[in-house]
Amino acid sequence: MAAVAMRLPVARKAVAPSGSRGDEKHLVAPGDTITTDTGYMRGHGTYVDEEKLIASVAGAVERVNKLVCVKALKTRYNGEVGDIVVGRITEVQQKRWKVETNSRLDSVLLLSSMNLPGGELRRRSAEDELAMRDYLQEGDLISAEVQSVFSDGAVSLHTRSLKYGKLGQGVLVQVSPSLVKRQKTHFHDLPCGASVILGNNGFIWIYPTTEQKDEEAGGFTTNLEPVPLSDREVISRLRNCIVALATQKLMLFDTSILYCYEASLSHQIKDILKPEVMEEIVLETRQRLLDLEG
Amino acid sequence: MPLDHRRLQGPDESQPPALWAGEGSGPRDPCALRPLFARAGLLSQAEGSAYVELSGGTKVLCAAWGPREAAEPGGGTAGGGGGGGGGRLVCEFRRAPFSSRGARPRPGGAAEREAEREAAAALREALEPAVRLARYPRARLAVSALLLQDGGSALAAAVSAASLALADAGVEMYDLAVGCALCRDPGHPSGAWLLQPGEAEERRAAARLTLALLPALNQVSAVLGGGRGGDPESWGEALRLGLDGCHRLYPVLRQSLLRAVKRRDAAHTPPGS
Amino acid sequence: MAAARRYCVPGERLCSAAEAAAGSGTYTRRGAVCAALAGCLRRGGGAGGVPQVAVLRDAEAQLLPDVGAVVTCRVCSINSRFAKVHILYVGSTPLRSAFRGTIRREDIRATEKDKVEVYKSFRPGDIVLAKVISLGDAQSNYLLSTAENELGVVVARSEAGVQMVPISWCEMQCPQTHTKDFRKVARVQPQFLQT
Amino acid sequence: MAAVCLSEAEKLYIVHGVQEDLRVDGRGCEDYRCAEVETDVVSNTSGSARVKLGHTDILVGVKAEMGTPKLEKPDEGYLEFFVDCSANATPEFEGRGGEELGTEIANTLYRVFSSEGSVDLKSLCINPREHCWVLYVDVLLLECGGNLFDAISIAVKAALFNTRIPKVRVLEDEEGSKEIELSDDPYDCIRLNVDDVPCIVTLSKIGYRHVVDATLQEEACSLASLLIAVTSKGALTCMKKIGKGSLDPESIFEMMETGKRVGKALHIALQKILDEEESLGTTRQKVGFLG
Amino acid sequence: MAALELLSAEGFRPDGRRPAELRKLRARMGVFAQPDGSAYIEQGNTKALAVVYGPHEMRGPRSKALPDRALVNCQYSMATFSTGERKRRPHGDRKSSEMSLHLKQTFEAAILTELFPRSQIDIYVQILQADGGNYCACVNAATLAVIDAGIPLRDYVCASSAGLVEDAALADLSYLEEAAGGPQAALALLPTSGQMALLQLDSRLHEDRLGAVLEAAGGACRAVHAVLDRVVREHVRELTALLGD
Repeated sequence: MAAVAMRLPVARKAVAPSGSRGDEKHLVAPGDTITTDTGYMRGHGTYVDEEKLIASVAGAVERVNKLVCVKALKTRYNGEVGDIVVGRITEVQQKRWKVETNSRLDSVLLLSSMNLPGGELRRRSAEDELAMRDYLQEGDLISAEVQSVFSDGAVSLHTRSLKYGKLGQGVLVQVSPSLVKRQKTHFHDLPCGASVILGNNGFIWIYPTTEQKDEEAGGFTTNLEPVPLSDREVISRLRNCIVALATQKLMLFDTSILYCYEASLSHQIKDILKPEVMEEIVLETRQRLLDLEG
Repeated sequence: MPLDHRRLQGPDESQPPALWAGEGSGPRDPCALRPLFARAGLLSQAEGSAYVELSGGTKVLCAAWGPREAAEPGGGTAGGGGGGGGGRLVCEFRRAPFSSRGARPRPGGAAEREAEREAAAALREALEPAVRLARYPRARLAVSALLLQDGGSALAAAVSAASLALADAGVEMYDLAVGCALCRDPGHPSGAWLLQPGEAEERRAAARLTLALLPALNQVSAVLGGGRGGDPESWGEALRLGLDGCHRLYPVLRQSLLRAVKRRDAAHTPPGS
Repeated sequence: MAAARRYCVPGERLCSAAEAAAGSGTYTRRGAVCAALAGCLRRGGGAGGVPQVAVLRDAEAQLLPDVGAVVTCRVCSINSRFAKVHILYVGSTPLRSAFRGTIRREDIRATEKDKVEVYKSFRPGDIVLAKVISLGDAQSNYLLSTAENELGVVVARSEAGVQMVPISWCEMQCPQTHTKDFRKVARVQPQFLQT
Repeated sequence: MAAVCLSEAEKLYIVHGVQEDLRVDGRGCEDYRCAEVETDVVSNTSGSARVKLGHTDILVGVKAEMGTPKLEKPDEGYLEFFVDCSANATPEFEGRGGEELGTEIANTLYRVFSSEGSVDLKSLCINPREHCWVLYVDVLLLECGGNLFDAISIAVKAALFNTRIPKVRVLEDEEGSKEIELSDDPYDCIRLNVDDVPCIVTLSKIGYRHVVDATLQEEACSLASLLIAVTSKGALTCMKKIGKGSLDPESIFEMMETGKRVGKALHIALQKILDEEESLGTTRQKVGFLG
Repeated sequence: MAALELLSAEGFRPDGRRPAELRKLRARMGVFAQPDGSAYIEQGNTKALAVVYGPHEMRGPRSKALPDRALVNCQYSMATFSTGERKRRPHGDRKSSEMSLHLKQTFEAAILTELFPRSQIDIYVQILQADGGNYCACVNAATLAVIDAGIPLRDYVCASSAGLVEDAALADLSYLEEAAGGPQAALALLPTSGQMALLQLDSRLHEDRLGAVLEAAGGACRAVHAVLDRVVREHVRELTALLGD
């Protein structure tokens, strides 16, 4: 019953990019001159030197009107107001928590930007300050929304809505933020029987779908009942599918995750992470997504 | 070439012949425990102290200090995991320069320091489960063990002595930790395990094992062994033998601790009250 | 004195948890009260008539400042936001080594918190009574508060080196030079006064 | 150690999962993650191997250098272990940050190999009391994803299997002075018999059960683990409790049994892959880090 | 023993290269999953790994944070088995501390650090096999790793060494050629703008010859740039194709 699988490493196959849409894009590397036309505005991933607009990261050039940006394939999370993020508390300070969100500086959650037990309109007292660790302590996970971005790039979060707050039992997967597709909603109850929060910062939270949505006490009580085995199987399968999608660099959104989940059903959960299975199911997902687009 | 007359012209490294002679000890009962002498609370400078001696030559002196402020705030949380957890237990293990005879690494040399550090880490792992560290948030407890004479089973004796010293210092603990050592005699036909080996037996042994037990909780807090000990069944047998040994040693340690407590009490209560 | 005192060592089972509540120096495990200290056993009536068992040692040597405890400390440095102190006593028990604590500006007094100024409340060297409000976190030390009438400076020396006399809840005077200094003065309760 | 910080609820989820024999990544309690093994990856060593176990990535190089035998064992060579927890694995290891863990692992390796017969040390002797081969086994930790001990022991075994030590001859002239001559033929070399080289199986106690090959997250949920070194024949050469917690005597016996069973499976899988690689011969396309 | 002939009469070097020819250069980006960026490079038999963590919050004392730009932190380390004779320590000796400092200076010149005030960027390089040009391999690997991490760079930083043998300037020295003890230079260049990020010259060299050596090193850097650029573009193209959308 003990299973030990060992293998020799296999060299990656070069992906044949023939005819793929990657060719249409204007790809640049650091130091490349994008344009010498001075009419453009400098965006992310570019800098100006001797009146030339030069790329500073490797990626595809994006032009919005006069603004030119280069989007790197993989970076830390760049906060934008309104983003949904999942983060982990790293530090409890006076009046605020420091939150790890894979940004270049730790994000902050002010005591005043969160719902405290007992309702929206409560004044934050000195007792609340001392009891901060009772609400959220180091290691706790939260879902939150980006409230503002400071000048140095640090992000300030808020959880002033019932859908945000402390996360309970479930599994976290970390992927590159660029793999998470921006959508109207990042909270999904998937029909396969579990829910996911696709944080814009690349933190993905998979958890059992709860019956009653609106919890009292602003989500500070965590359900400590064991999650039933059937739910665990779905969550583990979803987790491995998301890992597979991220390894094979396919954008993550509800449909791609669901398609991948369905493609994986013929395999055992633990086998999904084998390289050849990952490749197979992601390829199938890719194909179905293309068919969907028509 | 000028000769160095101040030094004896001999080989750089040498060992006394006794090392190679071996002792003519007859067969002994593998289950026999060497008589153990323990006394708690014998040093006045340390907050808690204990001395453990195994007949045959192992002598360990331990001192313990109660909660002190951790050196740097937050230093303990890095390894503590889970944020503002309990206190830290700092252990030290030293061999006196005269502790052993025969081939030993140069005193204070890198090899010796390394061995001491490993023993200190083993000591910490054996004691940590016994101490209620959660009761000492943001504080540091310290134990220092000094091996005066190594006559075998030194680490096991140090574990027992250190837990006595901590209890003597008034540190809150779940239980005492009792250490016991074993080794497997290659000469013996069935390769039986010997309890509390002496130094010579330890040196000859094919395999060695040190255990620590929390007797009241019936939890094993340290297992450290290596060598050609055979299949798991044989090691299992050693484990059983060793745990039994720990249980047999426990009353001795308990008595010595009680005696120390009474002595302390008597010293503080004025006579006739 | 009762007949034989019972002594115990850590780990010893004292009684079932149903019989008595676990007092100091004990812990409960699997429905039993066990000793956590090597010391003398004492049974006594606890709160609400439930008997309580505790293990006592001669000296309460191992006390740590706990939330709610009143501590005596010495101010070692001040700045505009807080005063740093060394905790010397917990209640009336001296600590074997000083623990560091912080009194933040907003915790100095109970009213008009925004008008408090640290240097008008404490000076380095003052002996202060304070209450522990939090064990602090990774960055800070024990957080202390003097926001009660009974808490604050009890002993302070003037620039002339003479012990000053309190003249109001916020001022002290030097008996020699008659200069007045601002302090957050404690109204010392008579029961705390020992020779 | 590169520890991860988890919330209480996450830990609870992992503990309950272990109870039900379904771990977060779908494995059962006795399943290893998929491991990749490749030998002969660093060409200026006597033997080398790279092992990837999940996100744990280990590179081992073995260098044979000439030395003097130890006094107690004049007719044997010896092994020296060194573990470099490099900053590649995690920034915490920068500077001297990885040293403590490195010495802990190296000490454990010494203990694991302390059993006579795990490696035929006599074959490393060139001439007694004077010259012997010293095998420097250098472990480089490149990425850390849990279960370091097991991965390192697999890599060490693979590297020792791959080790080729040049044959030497001792020439003695009339005056009795000896000269050592290295064989000219690079293919004329000694290989080590690794049949008795043990592998480490770490069993982490999570809740009431124990798991093998714990991930970093699972390690964060475990208070105590038992580390067992098992040879392919099922003999134990080392046993060690690690971690802050304590273990039930009964569970130790169970863990030893599991360790033996899993260890045997581990050895079979490893030997199979080493043989398979060797059968491909020199024509095998090396993957290394470029793959 | 006759001195080893570093340049034959026909103009070949011991390993069969022409004076200006580079060793075979192969590289790959994105070797590891956990760091923000990683890369591996082989220049002949010199093999190096580089990983980048960051930009992230300062580790250790916050007071070390720079208010206007990111702190670049480098560590150069050599695997104990990387050299012909086993090394005792992977890092911490004088030479590797010096290398770490050089790397830091090189990348402070190239990374647009002013975009990330108060944060820190860690660059760790590891020599797996040493066969000359260790510093250069590390710089090249680190450049790829920084690009992989998506950290803005002014330009690639490409490094190469050059030496002088009998009036002929040799590019990209191997260990054998370095050990011969002739004058040698290591140059880190931002190829597009032609700016030098670091130039180090060992041993005595007549000033008239400096030009030739620099030219050889510069030429080699540009050749390195061509290879690295190809690796980066390949990587970007592949990933963009995979990501689709």
